[in-house]
Amino acid sequence: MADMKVGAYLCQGCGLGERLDIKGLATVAQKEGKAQVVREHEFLCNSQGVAMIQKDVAEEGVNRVVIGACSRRAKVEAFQFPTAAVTRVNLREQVIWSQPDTDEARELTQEMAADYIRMGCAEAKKTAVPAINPAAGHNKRILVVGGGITGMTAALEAARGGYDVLLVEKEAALGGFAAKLHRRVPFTEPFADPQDNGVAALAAAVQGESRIQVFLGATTTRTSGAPGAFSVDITTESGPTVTENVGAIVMATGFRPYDASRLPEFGFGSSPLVVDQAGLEALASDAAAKGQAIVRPDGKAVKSVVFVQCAGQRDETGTHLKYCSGHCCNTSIKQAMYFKDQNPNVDTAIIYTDLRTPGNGEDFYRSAQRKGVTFTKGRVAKVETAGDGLTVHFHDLILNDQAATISSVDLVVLATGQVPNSGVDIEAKPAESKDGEARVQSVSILNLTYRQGPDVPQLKYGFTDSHFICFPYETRRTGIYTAGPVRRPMDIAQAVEDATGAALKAIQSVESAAHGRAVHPRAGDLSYPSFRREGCTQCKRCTVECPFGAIDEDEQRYPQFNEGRCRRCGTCMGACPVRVISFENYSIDTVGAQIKAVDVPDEFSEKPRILLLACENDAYPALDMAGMNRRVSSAFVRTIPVRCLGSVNMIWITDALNSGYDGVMLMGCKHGDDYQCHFVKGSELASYRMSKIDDTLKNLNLEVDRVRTLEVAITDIERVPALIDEYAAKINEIGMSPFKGF
Amino acid sequence: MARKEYSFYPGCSSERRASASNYMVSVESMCQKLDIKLNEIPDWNCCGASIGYAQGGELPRHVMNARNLAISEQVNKGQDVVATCAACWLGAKETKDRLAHDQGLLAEANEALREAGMNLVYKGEQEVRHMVEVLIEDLGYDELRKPVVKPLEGMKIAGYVGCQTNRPFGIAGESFENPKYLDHLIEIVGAEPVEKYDQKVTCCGGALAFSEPEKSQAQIKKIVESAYDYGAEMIVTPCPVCQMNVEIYQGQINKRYGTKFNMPVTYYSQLMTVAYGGSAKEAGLNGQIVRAPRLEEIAAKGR
Amino acid sequence: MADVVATNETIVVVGGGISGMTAAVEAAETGKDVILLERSPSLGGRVNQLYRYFPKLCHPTCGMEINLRRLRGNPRIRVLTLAEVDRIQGKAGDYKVSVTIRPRYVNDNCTACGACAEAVTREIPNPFNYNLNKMKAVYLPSAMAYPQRYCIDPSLIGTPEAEKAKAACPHDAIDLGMQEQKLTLTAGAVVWATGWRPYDAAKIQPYGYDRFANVITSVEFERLADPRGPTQGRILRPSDGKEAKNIAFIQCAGSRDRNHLKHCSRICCMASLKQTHYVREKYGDEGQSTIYYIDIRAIDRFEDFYQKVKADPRVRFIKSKVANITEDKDTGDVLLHGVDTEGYHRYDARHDLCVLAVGMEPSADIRAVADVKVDASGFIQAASATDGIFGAGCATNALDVNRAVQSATASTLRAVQVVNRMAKVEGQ
Amino acid sequence: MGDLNTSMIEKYRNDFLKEVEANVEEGQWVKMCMQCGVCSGSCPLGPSWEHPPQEIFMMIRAGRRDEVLKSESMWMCTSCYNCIVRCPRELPITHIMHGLANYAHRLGLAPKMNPTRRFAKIFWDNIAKSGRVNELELSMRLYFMDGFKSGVQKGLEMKDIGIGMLKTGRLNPFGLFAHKGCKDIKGIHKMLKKAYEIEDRKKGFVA
Repeated sequence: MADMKVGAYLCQGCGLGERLDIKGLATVAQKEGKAQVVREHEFLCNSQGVAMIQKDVAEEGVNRVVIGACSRRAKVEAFQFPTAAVTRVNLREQVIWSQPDTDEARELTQEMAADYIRMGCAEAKKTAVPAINPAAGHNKRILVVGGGITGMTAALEAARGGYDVLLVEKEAALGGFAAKLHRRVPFTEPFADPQDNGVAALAAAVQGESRIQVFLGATTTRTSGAPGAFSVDITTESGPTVTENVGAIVMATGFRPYDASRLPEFGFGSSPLVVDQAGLEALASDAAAKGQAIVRPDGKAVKSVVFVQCAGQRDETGTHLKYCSGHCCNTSIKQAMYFKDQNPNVDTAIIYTDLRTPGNGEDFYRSAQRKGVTFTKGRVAKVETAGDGLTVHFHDLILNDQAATISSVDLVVLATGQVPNSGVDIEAKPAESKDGEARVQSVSILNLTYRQGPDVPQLKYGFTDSHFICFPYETRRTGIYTAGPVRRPMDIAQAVEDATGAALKAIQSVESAAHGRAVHPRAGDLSYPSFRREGCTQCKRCTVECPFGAIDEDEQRYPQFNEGRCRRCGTCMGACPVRVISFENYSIDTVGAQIKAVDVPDEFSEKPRILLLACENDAYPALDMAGMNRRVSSAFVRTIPVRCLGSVNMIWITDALNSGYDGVMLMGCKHGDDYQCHFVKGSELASYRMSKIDDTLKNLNLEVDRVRTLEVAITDIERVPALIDEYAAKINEIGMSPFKGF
Repeated sequence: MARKEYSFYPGCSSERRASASNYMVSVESMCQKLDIKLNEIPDWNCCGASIGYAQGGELPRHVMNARNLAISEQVNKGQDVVATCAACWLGAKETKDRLAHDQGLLAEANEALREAGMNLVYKGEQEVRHMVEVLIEDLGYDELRKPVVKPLEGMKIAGYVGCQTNRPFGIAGESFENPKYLDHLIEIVGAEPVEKYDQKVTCCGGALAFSEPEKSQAQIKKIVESAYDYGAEMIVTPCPVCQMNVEIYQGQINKRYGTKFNMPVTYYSQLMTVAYGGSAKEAGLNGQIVRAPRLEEIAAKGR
Repeated sequence: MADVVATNETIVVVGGGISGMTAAVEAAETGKDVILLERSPSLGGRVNQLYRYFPKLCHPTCGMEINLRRLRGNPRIRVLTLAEVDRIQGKAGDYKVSVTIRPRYVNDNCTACGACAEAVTREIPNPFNYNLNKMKAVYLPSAMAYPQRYCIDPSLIGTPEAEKAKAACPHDAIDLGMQEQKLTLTAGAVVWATGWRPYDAAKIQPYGYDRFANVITSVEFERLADPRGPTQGRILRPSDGKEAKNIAFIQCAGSRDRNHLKHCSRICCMASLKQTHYVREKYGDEGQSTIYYIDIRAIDRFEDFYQKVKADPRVRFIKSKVANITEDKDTGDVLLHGVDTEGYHRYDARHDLCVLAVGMEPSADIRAVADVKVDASGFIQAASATDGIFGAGCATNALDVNRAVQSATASTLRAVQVVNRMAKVEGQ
Repeated sequence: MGDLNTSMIEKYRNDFLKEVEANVEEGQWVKMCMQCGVCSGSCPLGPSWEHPPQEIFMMIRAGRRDEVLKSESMWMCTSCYNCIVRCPRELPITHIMHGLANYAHRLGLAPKMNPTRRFAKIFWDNIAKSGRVNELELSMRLYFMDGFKSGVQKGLEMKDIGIGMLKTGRLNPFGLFAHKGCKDIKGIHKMLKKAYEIEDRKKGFVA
């Protein structure tokens, strides 16, 4: 690395010049910060200001740029210098805007600014422009697992984008579940009649696409590697196992219907006249093949059909599926139309509790009513064989008739739900197998060689959905995207959309991998973790705790980083007890140096120092916005943004306390079921680690209040400063740290 | 030559010495002032009213209206049919509507019409409109304002629209829940409308006035009471059924509920006639069972 | 804007809400050049005006921060605000997009220091809060606003106040002479993500939104619950500022109704279920929510959320489309009239406040600028193979945020396919 | 009429919905109801309905033929049209209620003593006779429909109103014999006769 040259640039705009003694800060940068170049500017973010810095970078060889101005969240476009590592010192939002504009306050405000300059310079000296990951994978082929509507769509759309695709289907033919449908629910206007299931056309398009190579009767028996460099064994029944290299994977393994034999009360199993929706599709397809009307399994004509919605779904007792599968109302409507379109005199009744036909499904619902399908809001209690047919007993909720019945029914169709084919639940806790069949499944789909398990982690009920509302494709296995009903219950229309989106993410992943770039949420980040092998004690915390399963273990049981899978959260760095893991621009030292750089006054000064480690995604923006609202908070706090609370290493806390800080605050995102941590487990791990810190504090003879971990949200613009003041008051109450001046 | 000419369907209640004869009188005066010519449909018959359904059924009810419209098409060529009675307007409009959308029904209606002689054929050529539509749409509020010579200053009046002039067809551009045209008319004749009057479109239960008086009178009570609550001294309406019910049962309601109602209920046409300088007689004010003294005063002024 | 570079490998994204931002960053992170056009002065769209998301009850600004960071740091994305599309001509791989850019009267020098706003006194209705309160006529649209630049309302131009603002700016960032600009962009593909608007509640006359102060819409309720909102997050009713503890939620306000929107707007059930949480959050057991519904449409995993809310003793469910609302003129309370159809029970229910779960309709009619097929509700229909203009998010259907993002991501690939084809053509 | 009823029962083998669709004015709309209940809530006489419209639609689908046709409920309709303008499915509810009442009346199932049914009959007979309403005759027949005694009593109750109407020239004292009605009353009678024939044929009320 070329020798380091730090340039510190201090802005006088936005009132900084009036509120602070910039000259004084310049001296701090020079004397204490050891910045070789120090310049002031009345308006740093304008073109002249930026040009000034560019000139230094180009001509003076400045390769560490310290910007003493506004928040790292402001003027981002202006302060980009590709060849230099940039450190932003937030003198505006979190100094002058969060301190009172009074003469009394001037001194403390200046001290605050000076500390931040010291911290900035210290960080700059420890950081570097990340070099591109040498292990970046360049394979751009995309593997699609599953040849149903979702898989075929993903394959076709990726191919049309110009990418080669391998499509693996376990059955002997493409089509998946949809191929078994007689017709499908319409998804174009007028949303009035069942449509062709579309599988044949799609399969033909797939087979006709030169960029797609199809493996039938095949499964993925081993998957290793990382985005841009996956290695996959594809095993074909009665065929050889081939090993293929791909850049990204779309998992589209679909669903299977919930096992209706778990519903004896509805007569499934005991009467052949009771079928599930799949069973009805089969009857309809046979009939169509024979060119006849749909008949009962015993061949007799059908005069009356009853559809039972939410059969084994939306179950509050915990016996069956708790969720709603979304498509079933429209599917039953479609199936009722099979009969009505053949013969309007067939009675078809749909018994529902909430009819769920969102969007234009409402047109489909109306169309069914127009065709004479009867809708009854009720709860089915029992289906009994009576004479030659069936009797359906239900509670009519509108007429409030507990003992309502429909008799001499020829067919009862149970709308059972979707159960995802998501492979092994690598996080299954033996205790909870409540949500019906969903969890009970053990055959792996991807057979990942990952340390953390062979399949993609599941979110709930066995679905591999993302937990994020804004980021539906975020799986916890980088470069592997799931789509279709395996991700979330969905109908064909949504599955097509979902497949197309997943294909884009897969393409994006191979493009990013090829450039050594991180994907969401630190998209574009070129840094990657490296570790000092000799220092490692093989404690495995990093391999176990990485939220993205990026770290495996090699033969000698050392951690093996797969940079391509890394999301750059630093959780491994936070976990490491021997501190051997670091990123070029984010490490134990970049933060540690800042902590040490702060000038800690002696215990008689009555000027405590509080370290605030704030999650850069939510807590830090909240602090900025509090500043924008000119919300004042304690001048004794020194804030350091961290990538994720999960990256906080215990050493930072102990260092701070040892060097005389009076308190340490950690602000991270909500964890638990509705966690908001962008790195899934970071804030949870942090709070777990911090729950252990009390002993450490006791060993140091310190009060437990010297460290406080808090959950905050980005909207806590009022609350965050309040929490700070509260804590400052608390520190004031318990008094200064005994460790000052050692 | 009048500036506007219409084929006129007065309806049973508007006949001489019938329950809405006073309405008729005021409409004639009003139209005269506005230079509107009404050509009565010769030998028109009852519209069957809504209540006709039970005995009359579907086709006979429509045929009754088809007859009036067919005669109009034959005699008053090229003119819109105008009705002053809500029920007549609705009955005729409903028939036009149904026959326009049901070719089968149209054929059946004409089959029956043939029996009525005068080689009547219903074609559906003419629009069916309410007098209020004519005033608002063909003349417009500005025109209606011009002839005002005696603004009804200081009068606070509740505009009661009721049902059938309002639903299901209503006046174009007006809401079913809060029509504003009566308030506009009240304001035009110089009085103050009760804009927040919350019984504007409450049903007076007219259909049950005879058969289940206690039910309809409960409705009427709400309508009159609210007018008092908002400080109105008069209720005005475009519908003869509403007018009659809301006016004539006040005595019985007072007996039933111990109220002291004595609220005049007039027609928009009466207000306009007076505001246009017409006499109490021309305005049919002598037809009020509950007299409207303030209106009579104003009408008497300067005579 | 002469410096806007666009080629037929550029993707133009119209609309800077969650769908448009998603399309822009996803395309850029796939290596494509993007121009993002937004009609208002800043990005974020409707989600930015929501207090929380269902079902996690997390905050939209949280994801917004991530998206903004992805966008700010990405040199492939060019953002144009106050920009509206007048016309799109051409064919897939070769479009000319004509755009009008309204003046902001503030240039890139702006550092958002706020000196200009302090200098002026005139106030205008605050659209960010659905005009429930006022703001300075010189304003930063919201705390999260990107671009982080102030904006001067045209009504201020030509007044002494405008001059005051200009004089107050230390950075020479105010240009009162700024003019409307026209420009034409070249594009290979267009992603149309103009989103939705709430159905005009005044049209639902039986509910008296235009007559009764205490009948409000679900989007307005979001602002009342939001600490950034006009009441700093206190749920106070408009008529008298009294705490609204007994709140009615009316579902299908405009949706599933042949007199209004014939489609189901999909999100409203979940939105109201979510909003009952706001009532509990603020008032605990003193709060009372009542949901009047036809069918509760809590699809797939959302069912959990419905079950949770159902378990709350302070939330009642009544299966009924409310017939009409009247106002108690003495108290300002609203009275809901109707019939609970589960077993026929009549009610005349008194509430402090009534929230109409208003439906979604497309916020812009694309047919005015391009030849694109829409359905009867005005939503853009799926593109054919030859098209290069792709609908995304709520411009294509009534969608929740999650599905809007899904749709935007899918449309991004469709656009990428077109520009990649062009790249090949160029290559040869 | 009873036999007409039984023949209908046979004809529609207990499929009441089909029967309604075939024989009741606008009956084909019944199946389109989505049970939102806005009609039931909108009726000004709501509380007087034993079974509100939306419930009646459900009862029809559930085949509760007698309960529906013998119900007093439809007879509560005041033709205010609130239900029609608010129905999200655009059902012509008012007309369906009228149609059901008329059908029940034709089958002889409608409650004999229901006052509105009797009023409606008297009213129609009154207009059918002369082509126009004869208000005096109409009211007289109404007063005396339960016999002379109660008629006199009702007459007395209504005395003030009657006098008021007379005084104000809104009631014709000689209406009983001097009421003119339509000139071509013969034509009207023939026309109505024909209309009945057609309707009865169409609805299978006559072989």
